[in-house]
Amino acid sequence: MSNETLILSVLITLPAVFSIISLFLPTPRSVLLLCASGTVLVALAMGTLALAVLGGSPVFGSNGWLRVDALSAFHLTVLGIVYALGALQTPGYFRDEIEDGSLNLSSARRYGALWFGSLGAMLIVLLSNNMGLMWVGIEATTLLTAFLICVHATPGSLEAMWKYLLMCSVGVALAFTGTLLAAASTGPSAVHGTESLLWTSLMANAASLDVMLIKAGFIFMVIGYGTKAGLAPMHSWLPDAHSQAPAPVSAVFSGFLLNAALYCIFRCLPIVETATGNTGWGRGILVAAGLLSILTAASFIAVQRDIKRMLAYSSLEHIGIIALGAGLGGVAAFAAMFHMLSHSIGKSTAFMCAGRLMKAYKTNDMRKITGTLASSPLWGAGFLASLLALIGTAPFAIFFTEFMILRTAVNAGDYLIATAFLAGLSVVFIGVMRYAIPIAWKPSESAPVFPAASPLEYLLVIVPLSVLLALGVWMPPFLTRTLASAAGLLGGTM
Amino acid sequence: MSAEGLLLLLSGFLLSPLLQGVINRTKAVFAGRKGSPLLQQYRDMAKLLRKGAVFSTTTTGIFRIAPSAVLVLVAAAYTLLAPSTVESGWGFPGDLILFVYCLGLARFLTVTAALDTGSSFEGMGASREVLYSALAEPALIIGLAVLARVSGEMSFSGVFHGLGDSEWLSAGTALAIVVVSFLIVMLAENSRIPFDDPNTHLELTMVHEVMVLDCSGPDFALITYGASLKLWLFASLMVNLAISPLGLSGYAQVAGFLGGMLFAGILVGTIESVTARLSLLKTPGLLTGAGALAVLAFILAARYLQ
Amino acid sequence: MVISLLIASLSLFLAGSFLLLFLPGKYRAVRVIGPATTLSGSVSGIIASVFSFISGPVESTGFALSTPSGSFALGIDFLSALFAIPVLVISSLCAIYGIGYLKPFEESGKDTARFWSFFNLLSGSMLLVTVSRNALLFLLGWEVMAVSSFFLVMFEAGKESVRKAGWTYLVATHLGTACLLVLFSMLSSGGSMNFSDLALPDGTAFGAGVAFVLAMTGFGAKAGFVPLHVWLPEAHPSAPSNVSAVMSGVMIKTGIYGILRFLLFLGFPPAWWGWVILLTGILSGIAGVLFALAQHDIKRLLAYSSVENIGIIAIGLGLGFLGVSYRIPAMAYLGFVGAILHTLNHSVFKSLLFMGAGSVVRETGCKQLDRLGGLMKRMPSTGISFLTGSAAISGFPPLNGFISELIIYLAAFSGLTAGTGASSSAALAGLLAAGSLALTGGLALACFTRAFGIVFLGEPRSSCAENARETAGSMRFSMWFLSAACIVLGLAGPVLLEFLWPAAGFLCHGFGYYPEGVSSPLFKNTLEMVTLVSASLILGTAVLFRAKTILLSRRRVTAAPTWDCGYSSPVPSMQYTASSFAEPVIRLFGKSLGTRQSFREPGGLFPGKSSFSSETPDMYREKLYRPVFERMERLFSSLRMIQHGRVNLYILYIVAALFSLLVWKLG
Amino acid sequence: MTAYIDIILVGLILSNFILLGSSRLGNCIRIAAWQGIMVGLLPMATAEAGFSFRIAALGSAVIVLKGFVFPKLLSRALRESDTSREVQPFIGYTASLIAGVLALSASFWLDGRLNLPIHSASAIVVPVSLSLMFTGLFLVVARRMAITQVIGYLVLENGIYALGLAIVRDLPFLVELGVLMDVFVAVFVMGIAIYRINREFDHIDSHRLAKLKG
Repeated sequence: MSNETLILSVLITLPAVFSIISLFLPTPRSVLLLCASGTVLVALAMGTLALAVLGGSPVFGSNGWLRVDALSAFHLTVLGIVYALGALQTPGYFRDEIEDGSLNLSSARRYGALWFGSLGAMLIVLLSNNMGLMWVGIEATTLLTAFLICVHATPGSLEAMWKYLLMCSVGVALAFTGTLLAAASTGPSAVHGTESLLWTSLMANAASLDVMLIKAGFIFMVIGYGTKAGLAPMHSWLPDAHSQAPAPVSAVFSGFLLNAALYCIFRCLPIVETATGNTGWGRGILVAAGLLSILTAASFIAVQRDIKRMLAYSSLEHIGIIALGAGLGGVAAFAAMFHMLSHSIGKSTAFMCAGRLMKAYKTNDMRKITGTLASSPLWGAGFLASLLALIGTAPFAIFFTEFMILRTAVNAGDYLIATAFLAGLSVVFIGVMRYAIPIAWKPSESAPVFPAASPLEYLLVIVPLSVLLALGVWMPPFLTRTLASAAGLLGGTM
Repeated sequence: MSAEGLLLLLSGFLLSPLLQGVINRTKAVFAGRKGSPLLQQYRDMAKLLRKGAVFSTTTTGIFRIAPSAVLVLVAAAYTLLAPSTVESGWGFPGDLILFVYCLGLARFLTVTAALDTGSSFEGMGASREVLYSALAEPALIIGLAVLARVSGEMSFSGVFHGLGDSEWLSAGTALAIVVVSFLIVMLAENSRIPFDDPNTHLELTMVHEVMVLDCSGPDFALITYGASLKLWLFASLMVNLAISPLGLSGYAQVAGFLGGMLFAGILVGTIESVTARLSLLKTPGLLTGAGALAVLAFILAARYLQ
Repeated sequence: MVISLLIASLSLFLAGSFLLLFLPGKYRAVRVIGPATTLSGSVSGIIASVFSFISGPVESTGFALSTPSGSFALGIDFLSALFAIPVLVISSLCAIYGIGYLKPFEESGKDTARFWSFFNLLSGSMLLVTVSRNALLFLLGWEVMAVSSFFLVMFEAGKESVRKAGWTYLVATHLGTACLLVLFSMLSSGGSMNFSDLALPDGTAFGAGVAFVLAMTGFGAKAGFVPLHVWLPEAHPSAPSNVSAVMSGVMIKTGIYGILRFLLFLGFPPAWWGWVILLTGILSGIAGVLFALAQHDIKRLLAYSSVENIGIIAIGLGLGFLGVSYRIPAMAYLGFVGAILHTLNHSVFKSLLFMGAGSVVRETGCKQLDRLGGLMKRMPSTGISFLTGSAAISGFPPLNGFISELIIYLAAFSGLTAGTGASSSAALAGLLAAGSLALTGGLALACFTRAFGIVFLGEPRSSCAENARETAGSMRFSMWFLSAACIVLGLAGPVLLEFLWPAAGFLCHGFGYYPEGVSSPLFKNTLEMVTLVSASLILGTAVLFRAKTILLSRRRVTAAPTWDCGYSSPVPSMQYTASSFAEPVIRLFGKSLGTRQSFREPGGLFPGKSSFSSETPDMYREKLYRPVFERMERLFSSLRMIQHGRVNLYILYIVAALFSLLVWKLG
Repeated sequence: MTAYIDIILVGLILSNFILLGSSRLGNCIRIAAWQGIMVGLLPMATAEAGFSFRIAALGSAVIVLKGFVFPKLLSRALRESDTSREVQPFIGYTASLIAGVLALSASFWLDGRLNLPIHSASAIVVPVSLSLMFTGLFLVVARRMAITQVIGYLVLENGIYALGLAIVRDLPFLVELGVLMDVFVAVFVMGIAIYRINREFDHIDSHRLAKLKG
């Protein structure tokens, strides 16, 4: 058994182990510390695996049920980054809550267990070569994250959890139907038994699948997983859940939960495309969903008052952009991957800073959070910079990814798509800056108190943002290769 | 430069105060008065040159330099124009524009000097002056543009030598209209009736005179001289254009020109006697009319060359 | 050699601004490092540009950017150098000016380090814009330029007005960039984004037309063409004055550069392009100067006058394009030369004027014309510089403004006198250009006699003007420098024409127009004569003035209060005010300006208090943009209803989406 | 065998209509239980390869869960939360019935489009299962009470389960996975009973869980 396969099995087990451990730790603090250290450890493991895969060929595990190729390796990297960022900020974020006892031992333990649980579930999604297993992973993430939302059982968080659960369970049910149909579509082909659930065999026999069934299956999966990914019009749970969850959880939600669901759709895209003879049948759906998400997000951001809801809608927008890029294919698919990476980094930072601001100002209302640059150079500047990065200001990377997607649309002659895309982006830009300017500069009436930030927290703000800046201008070759090969699996090129 | 050219040039410098005299005499005749002698202007200037000066404590160096500079600028503009009718090589392409802008700078300095005194009356005059200039300048430029269009040249000499019988035959109406708009511009630029009454004594209604209320002695002499030279200059622009169809040359041209100037003086005098001064609110309309006339002339002339 | 100098200059700017971020509050260090960075960066950049004149165009393909088909390709040709040099010179002068200008802020404990950091970033990015040879790199520079200038505008963001201005600016510049994104996408359909490979996919006239409109909108928003100018009168007054000087003086010119540079990729220009540019120019020129005339805030006034001058530049460009389309060599060449030269000149005197306004604001602490006055005696250097600038911007000999306007006039008259082909359209263009230039000039005279006269002449209208003192040395230095430049450039007409002629040739050939008989500059003689006349004007004035002084020296010269027509005790508040000075013009054009006047007339036998006030908000902002934005906001607010909290409805959305997809894709 | 299947299928459809039409929560719970039992019986009826232990285990598991455990939990939750026993529909009962009919026809249409490979004795099993799904979705959308939504979800799930049985050839594994969805149901009941949404909001009227909007 090669050492990649070893890492693979370690990866699957590690989070489970940690989550059990965290149920037996003595103090809340220790749980949170375990969260930080353990997550970083897992992230490192994921990184090594990803590197190994990107260096060589796909890795298989447990008789073909687990498989890591470029696409999943890239998503693994993003997952690692997001969870590491989220976990590292956790101790700092909950520090005062531990002090004032609002985060007691039991809820801390639950938090730790769920944290690692969700991490493990997402790993299952990314590592599985079996559509059924992938679906199980998604269901598991739904359940586990649902309880992460209401670490503090307030009416708001309960309502958010309820909506999240109900909508996503319907979605997951539909996704399951889709998987059924996909499995059934192997009828005419040579695949049989458990084989017909393996992505590899589906991909291999894509040409000989029952077109009608795979189409129907894809539609059900887009709707089902799309609900989880927060594609409009299935997105409605997203702002509620984000606004109620603790900042690190929201960061993970926006940073990766959505991407994980999107990943499932991406997995099926090449299959259905090959089955339908590469006529862009499936891509069309993605493009439509993406555009709808962007426009919806834009119209809500323009009149948003709640800081975290605004960030949530911005996630909706970016998921839409990623879907649009993947749907357009070609350079846009590369851009979509690049965009996913940049968005995850930027959004985690934004949520971290927003969380601190909200704690200090004791409100979510952006009209009451003002003068942050003066009141807290670190969190204020960090928030402003991450917002600028997210709405696509050069030289942050997102500006260029959006440009690439636009360019693909224009060169393909889809001027309508290009216009709608551009309009959405502009509305978002205007809507966000309208609040960002007072948030940053308007002299504040209240006198917010910020706990002294640790050096680690400085790093957590500065490093991701500088990485985004640097990525806008220069990208290390291996990253370019990674993105290219990941996009290649979506039928993308450079 | 040929003798005729020199003659034309000097005529202005020497005779321009006389033009004022002619105008005043005409008005006197209309009014049935005996009127001041024709050379009154010369006497006034001589008297002023002999006097000392009073400077307002508010003023700065600008106020002291302005009169000299204004006179120099008007003189320069006049030099560009005067000999061009007889000297075919005089001037250079585009001297029309330099001509206009020299006068513009003169106005700029007059206005600035007026504001330098800080008196509200002079400010009043200044604000009217700039309004008139803003409207008169386009009219003048468009008129010149018509001439350039018809003659196919863009220098005074080119224009005046280019306007022969054939041009007048084909584009006569246009040119005639230009003459009229130049007349209006002249009245406005020299703040004559109906735009302003040079010998009113009510500061509230004055334009040019009120701007120089605080000037005295030699400065005022320079200003009066500059004013009459400016009047002469605009009149000669109009006259040169008006007599161009006669196709004169050499001394005949000079004679014709002087005759024309005399006629112009009488014309102005007549206008001032028979028309009342317009209210300040109405004058912009008249100037805009001049611009409109020039545009009309262009539209007529545009057919030319087709 | 040249390229490495460019890279050196860019990296100097970048390194400096990065370093400065870490020195908040260390004023002594910042005061040195900030300007030093700008100067060093500019010097190497200027050397590079000058070398490029000798060595001819150079180009390099640098390393690849993170984005596919983007590369760090730098290069410099005549056009780039012509825009790069003013950028660097003005930036360094404004940096020197800034040393003195920022003193009060330092005393009030403001973070000038951030200011200097962004200032250097702005200068560097402007240089990058002019010398980049890859569309993506250009975009990078373009956006950094926008963002850094935005942060500079927000320098005094404690004020509500400044924040509003910053927002307007950001929105405007972003929408402009949006157009550019599409334009560049169209041009780069081939894949590569290096300038050498940019071209339209198919030579259809329609595609070219779309591209042209996009370029005009995208770059026009930066340049400030009416009606895209609305950000300009907001942002420039709000920024610190040396930033306003940079923005008004050189930053908005990058828009002009962009138009010239990118229209070159669109092939031979049809006549309607020229007409669009010309009419835009005429509209901008007249509207700009009228709005300027109606302002009460000196910096707003200057900002609007920038709109006017951009209009004049556009008139020149329009004539140039029409000259190309109608194949009239003189018109084409003179139009382009005039436009470029006016760009150059405007950057000189507009930054001079903003510096003057800046020192007035710094010393008196107020921007309202009607509270100033009598500053000529109190701050003579500023006053004389401002006077020079005002005369220059009104386009009078012997100053530089006249030269460029004269050349544009010559282009117009060449159109007028063109005897062949489409001459009547060319003549119409010439007439419109000449007429509107004259009107603009006349109004500019009104505007700047008002600005200078009310601020610097007469008696102080308030205590703040009363106690004004002359400004800091560094500021005086920059102003003197630029005033001298106004005169020198004004006398150097023939040289400039000679020098800029190849640029016009470059453009004409770029558009695929190779006219005959323009190898040597036309109308050189004219400009020589102009220089001669200007010189003799100065001389003559000097002589006459001297003579007069000698004459007076033997006479009794007395000083007395201004003659007040018999009124017993005049007070400063009785002076003519800016509002009253502009009133006749405003009354004439007020309708088209949307000026609001509130007038309480004195009445009764014993009149009590009476008041008059007039304000002129930007009509385009009020009538054009505000309604659109308000309507959009209403629309979005009503859209929120689709998400009113009921989970049943949300699930209905899911079901609906499922069914519509099934019907759409399987039906 | 076919006879049994058809009986079961018809029973399923009928149960659908009763659910749509009934106004009492208690009834709904009971009907849902019956439906669960019938669905549980399906595999035994449809199995081509006759009766195997695996199928039996699956079927009985389903019957136990859906027929007995969930109904108990639900009715306990109902008892604890002393709210009205009314269903309180957004959409009236008659309209709901019409919608049920439409759903049925829609599923026949879809079946026609898809022409799925049938591995079971009856031809109408696919449309019936589809109609179950649609009815379930309809109930989730059109009913106020959290409990009714859970019931709706149960119906949706029954439909999916039946569909799986119908179309997935020799792949019980996937169908078994489907049972995992029941975990959600359990969670919902927890959500209602343990997390006491009713206590936080003093009602389990999910449409008034609508503080978060926009």
